[in-house]
Amino acid sequence: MLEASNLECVRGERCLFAGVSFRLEGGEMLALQGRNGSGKTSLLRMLCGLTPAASGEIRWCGRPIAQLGDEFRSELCFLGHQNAIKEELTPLENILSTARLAQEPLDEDAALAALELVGLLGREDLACRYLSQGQKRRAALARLVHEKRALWVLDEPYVALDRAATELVAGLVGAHLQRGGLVVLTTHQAVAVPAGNVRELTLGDDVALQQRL
Amino acid sequence: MLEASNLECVRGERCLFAGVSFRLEGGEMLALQGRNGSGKTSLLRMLCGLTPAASGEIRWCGRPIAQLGDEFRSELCFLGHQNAIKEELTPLENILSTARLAQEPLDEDAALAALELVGLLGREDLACRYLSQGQKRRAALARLVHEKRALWVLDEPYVALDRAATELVAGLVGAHLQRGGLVVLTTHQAVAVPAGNVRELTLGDDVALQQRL
Amino acid sequence: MRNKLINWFRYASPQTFYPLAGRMIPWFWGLAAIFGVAGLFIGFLLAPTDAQQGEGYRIIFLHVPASWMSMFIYLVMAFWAATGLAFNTRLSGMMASALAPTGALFAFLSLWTGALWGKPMWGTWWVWDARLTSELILLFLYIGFIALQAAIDDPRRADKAGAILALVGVVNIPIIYFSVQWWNTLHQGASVSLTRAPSMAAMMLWGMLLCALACWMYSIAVALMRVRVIMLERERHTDWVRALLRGKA
Amino acid sequence: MLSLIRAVIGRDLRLAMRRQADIVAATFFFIIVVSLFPLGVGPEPDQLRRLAPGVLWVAALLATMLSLPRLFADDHRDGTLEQLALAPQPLALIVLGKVIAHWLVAGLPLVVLAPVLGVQFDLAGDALAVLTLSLLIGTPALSGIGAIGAALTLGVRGGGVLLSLLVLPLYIPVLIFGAGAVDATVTGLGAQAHLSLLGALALGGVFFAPWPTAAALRVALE
Amino acid sequence: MLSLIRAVIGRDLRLAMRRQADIVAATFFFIIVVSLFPLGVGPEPDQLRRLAPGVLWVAALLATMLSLPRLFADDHRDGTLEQLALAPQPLALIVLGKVIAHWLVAGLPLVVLAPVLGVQFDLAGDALAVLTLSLLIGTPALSGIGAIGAALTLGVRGGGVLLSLLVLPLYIPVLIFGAGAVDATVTGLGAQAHLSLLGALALGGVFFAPWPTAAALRVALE
Amino acid sequence: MIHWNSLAEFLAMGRHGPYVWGSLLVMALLMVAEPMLLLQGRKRLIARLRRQHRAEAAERGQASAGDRSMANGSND
Ligand code: HEM
Ligand SMILES: Nc1ncnc2c1ncn2[C@@H]1O[C@H](COP(=O)(O)OP(=O)(O)OP(=O)(O)O)[C@@H](O)[C@H]1O
Ligand SMILES: Nc1ncnc2c1ncn2[C@@H]1O[C@H](COP(=O)(O)OP(=O)(O)OP(=O)(O)O)[C@@H](O)[C@H]1O
Ligand SMILES: [Mg+2]
Ligand SMILES: [Mg+2]
Repeated sequence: MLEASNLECVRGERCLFAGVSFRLEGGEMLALQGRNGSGKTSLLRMLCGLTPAASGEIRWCGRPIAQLGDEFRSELCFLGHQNAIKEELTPLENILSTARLAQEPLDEDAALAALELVGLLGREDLACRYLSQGQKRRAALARLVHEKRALWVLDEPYVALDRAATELVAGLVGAHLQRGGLVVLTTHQAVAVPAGNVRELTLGDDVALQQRL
Repeated sequence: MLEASNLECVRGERCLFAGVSFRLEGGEMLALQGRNGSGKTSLLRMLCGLTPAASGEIRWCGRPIAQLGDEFRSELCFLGHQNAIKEELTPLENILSTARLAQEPLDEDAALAALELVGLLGREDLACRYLSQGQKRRAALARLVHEKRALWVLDEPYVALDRAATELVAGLVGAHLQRGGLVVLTTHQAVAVPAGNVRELTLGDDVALQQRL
Repeated sequence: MRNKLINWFRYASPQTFYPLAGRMIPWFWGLAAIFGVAGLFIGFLLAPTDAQQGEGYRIIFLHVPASWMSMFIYLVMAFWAATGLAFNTRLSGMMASALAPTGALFAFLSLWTGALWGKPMWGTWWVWDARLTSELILLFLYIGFIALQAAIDDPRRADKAGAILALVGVVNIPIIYFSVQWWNTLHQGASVSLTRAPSMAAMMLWGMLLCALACWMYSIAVALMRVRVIMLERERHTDWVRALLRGKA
Repeated sequence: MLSLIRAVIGRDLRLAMRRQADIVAATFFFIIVVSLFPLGVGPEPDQLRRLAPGVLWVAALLATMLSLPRLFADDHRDGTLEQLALAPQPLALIVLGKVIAHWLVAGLPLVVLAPVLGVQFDLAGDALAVLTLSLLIGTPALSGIGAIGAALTLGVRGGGVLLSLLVLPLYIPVLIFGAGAVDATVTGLGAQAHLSLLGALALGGVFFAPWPTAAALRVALE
Repeated sequence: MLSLIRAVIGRDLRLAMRRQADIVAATFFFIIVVSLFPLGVGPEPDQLRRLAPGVLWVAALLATMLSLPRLFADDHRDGTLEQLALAPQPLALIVLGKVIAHWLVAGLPLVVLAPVLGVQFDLAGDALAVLTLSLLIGTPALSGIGAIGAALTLGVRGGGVLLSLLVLPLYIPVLIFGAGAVDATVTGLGAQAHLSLLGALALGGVFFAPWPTAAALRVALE
Repeated sequence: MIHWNSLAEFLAMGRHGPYVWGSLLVMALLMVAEPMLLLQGRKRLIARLRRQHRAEAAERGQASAGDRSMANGSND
């Protein structure tokens, strides 16, 4: 389904990586590894079509994502370093308004159920700015509970989570894989995903541009 | 040296914890544990004197920290969830200006050495906004390399770091303990500190105020 | 000395203050009504016409008490704010918050009556002279205080922030009071002073003083009412509020 | 499509309510600027009357301009903008929603307040009516044009200043026709021509601007 | 102690340089407001001359006010403010440093530009001199007083507007004395009295304000 | 004793009637309105607190009966 060929990423004077290729089918997860600054986040943003690649191509179901445009984006769920929640709104309002913007009907009961699952029941009416670091991350991850889109791209989802929440998220990812979904994920922690086929890709040392002549 | 007795923390309608007491001597580390939102960050901020406790007292060398004021603060090094680095400045400028504000002379060589240790050499002249998440955290942690103050209070220092950097920070903490320093630290990851006496304190479930009668 | 302090702190606890305030409120309302009726009777029915200003001067019976109260309430508020910062007593912050709206009301009334007085006397509603401007600033300070406290969720933080603002604003009070001496302005100077013989008819003076007393009593009564509401709100988790509300059911 | 725009407007209005600041900010600034002027300039009614259209329109322009940087900055900082850009609907529609919400929050209150403030400047009835009408037509143009600038300067070093630098030249026609309409009424010339030019600007601003804005946002996210 | 203040000033200036925006923002805003007025009001030199002190001072006030929210907000957001509050030196000194840096970045350029802009309004030589002098004395007061407001509203719901609500009343005297000084010169009355009052305000603003500001910052961090 | 000869004269206040009565009216209105609003606010607050306390009592009854940490169901 998702196929990358010969991706290259250049930042400033540096080539972070080059010649990165992989192919991911339904039910498979790609675990991106690599040192801090090796370009994992940059690669994820390329896969989403947010940043263009210096060279190489990304295809979804055989067609370049740039061509697919909205068609590709309607299959994609991205969660970055930033939580994308509004500090002024409550977790409940956040999850509802995210769903509404994504044009996916989500009723309040379903939203509350998601919040209960991530352990925010009792805080659903507290503005997110008062939440602890981990609770904010949980509020952001609550989206995944009812997320049906095929490709999940998650950038260090486990950061700031405690053990229980980490396992919960790993469980959500596993369930998605079992449904036949695709996941691309980075993390520095060793977290086992309960189901699905996990492939690893390690980004190596970056190379200063002038050394690649 | 650091002594807390019967601390209580109230946030909004909730009592996060009550009756927390401990005593920490030189060379000892307190590892705070607890679920997301159990009040670890709040406790650390109390220990620094940033937030007043609802009740209870914190003493340093036998005297309440509120009385000690600057005397206590000159022994304290705090690193929170936030990195406290300026995105516009380079890592080198950041570490130098932090030292200058703390009125601790730090020459450029020492600063560069610290940056080399945390693996930012080669990025010392790149504005921090271009750094990756983990590199930003490394830039913030570079302060610890030359930090001689007795009490370190670190809030999830390992977040966003890769394995090598995590071990490095654990090593710095260990070295500090061996010098006779004190460390209070929270983390959700299982990271072993190479030296020093580690004590654990787990914060439990919070209680809604009305249930505490 | 020590004993007194303890005593004071006893009354500084909301639990003891609440019923005490409740018992005092009717008395202050009664006094306010008596003084108010007497003052207005003297001022509007008995007092003679002013030689220069005609009947329009009767606004003085409203304007001066309102102006005095607006300044005095600010001073009291700042006093509570300072004790709150210094001794960290719960009651202080509540008192300061309870006084602010009433102070703002009087500041507004001072401006309103002043403007209505200015039109016939000076021919204009408003001039940017020192007293008028500083009184307007007083109103803004009250509003700022209220808005600042309303914007902060945690009442203890709100109290402290408000206290700092109230204390900074205190400099404005002497400026209002002495502005007529420091700058020469359209506005009238002090006509009541302890050292000089009063420069106005005794009847006017009495009317004004009675009206001022009425405003005092009114302010105390309203502030006590408000502080009781604030106490209930802030102490809603304590036993005594629970018992109180249960008892009244 | 309409439901998407509605969702965006709803979300932005709810955020504005929650912050309160935003609703009041532009409005309050408008009031301040307008009322400070008599303070600094002196209170002669004749002079004030001649100043009125200029002061009110300049104030409206500044108030709108100041609220622009936050149009996308908050969404950018907390990652929401990436989510919006990854939504499977045209980004321009989302932008249109945000522009409308911006106008409701920052523009409409100015229109409502203008007659009240105009009275302070001793303006006559027909001049007041034209002033209000000109603001009603002109402020949407300000929001629309401003959005382009806000998107172009998003995350750029020195964004705020650059934004005014980009946007102001485009605002000046609105200012001239807007203040001109009121002036024309005061001098008895009739405001028709000025108002229809304003209307053209507003249509262009609201319906054309979202496209370049969306493109600029995609560039900002790269 | 001095070295601490120097370190704070140095850091803030460096940040301002790096951002560039900050240096230019207030200044640019000042220029815009001052130059938009003739556009909105019409170009009669007599009228403009009478407007000049008011317009310039109102513009200076607004420009300063707009740069205030960022005085502590950035440091608050990225955690630097906590570090400063935990420094073993009096927080008020650090605040003093920040106030001075703010004035250098946001106030001083206005003073430098004022004569140039004053010429546009056809002001005479002595009036220009008094205008510049009044701004030189008055702008530090604006920075100092503003710092209190910025600290009180830090991290508070609706910060920006609240900030203006708190700070503006305290700015009004500065505006009145400042514009008054120029007016007095134009009308031949002598600006002495106004200027010395301004001076008193400035001294109070710069040397008294850091204490309540520091207290307010500690409250904000709780 | 009484200074006025007729009600009309009293109401006219020597042609300053609107100003004097305008002042008195607004002052009286506001000074009546303030305690009214306070009383009303107090009544609403008490009703709200009663409701809250009742809800809490009910919740506490449930909580002591068993599961209290539903809010943190996902945790260990
Ligand atoms: C909006 C306009 C006005 C404001 C803000 C204002 C404010 C004040 C204030 C604050 C005071 C109390 C200060 C003191 O006792 O010394 C006061 C007192 C007084 N005002 Fe006004 N005033 C205004 C208009 C007027 C006008 C138009 C008049 C009469 C022509 C007037 C006559 C007086 C008198 C006679 C006193 C009593 C002074 C004394 O006995 O001490 N005021 N005003
Ligand atoms: N303008 C630039 N010049 C040089 N290097 C740059 C520039 N911009 C970004 N970089 C580098 O590009 C890399 C970005 O990496 P990215 O954020 O993708 O890392 P990552 O693998 O996600 O790291 P982490 O594990 O820390 O999140 C960093 O090493 C950063 O230093
Ligand atoms: N106004 C409020 N009302 C109710 N609860 C509040 C309020 N403000 C904060 N809280 C709660 O206080 C707690 C703050 O916890 P804190 O940030 O100390 O947690 P933590 O242990 O550091 O968590 P994490 O592991 O996620 O960093 C959170 O549970 C939060 O929901
Ligand atoms: Mg990354
Ligand atoms: Mg925490």
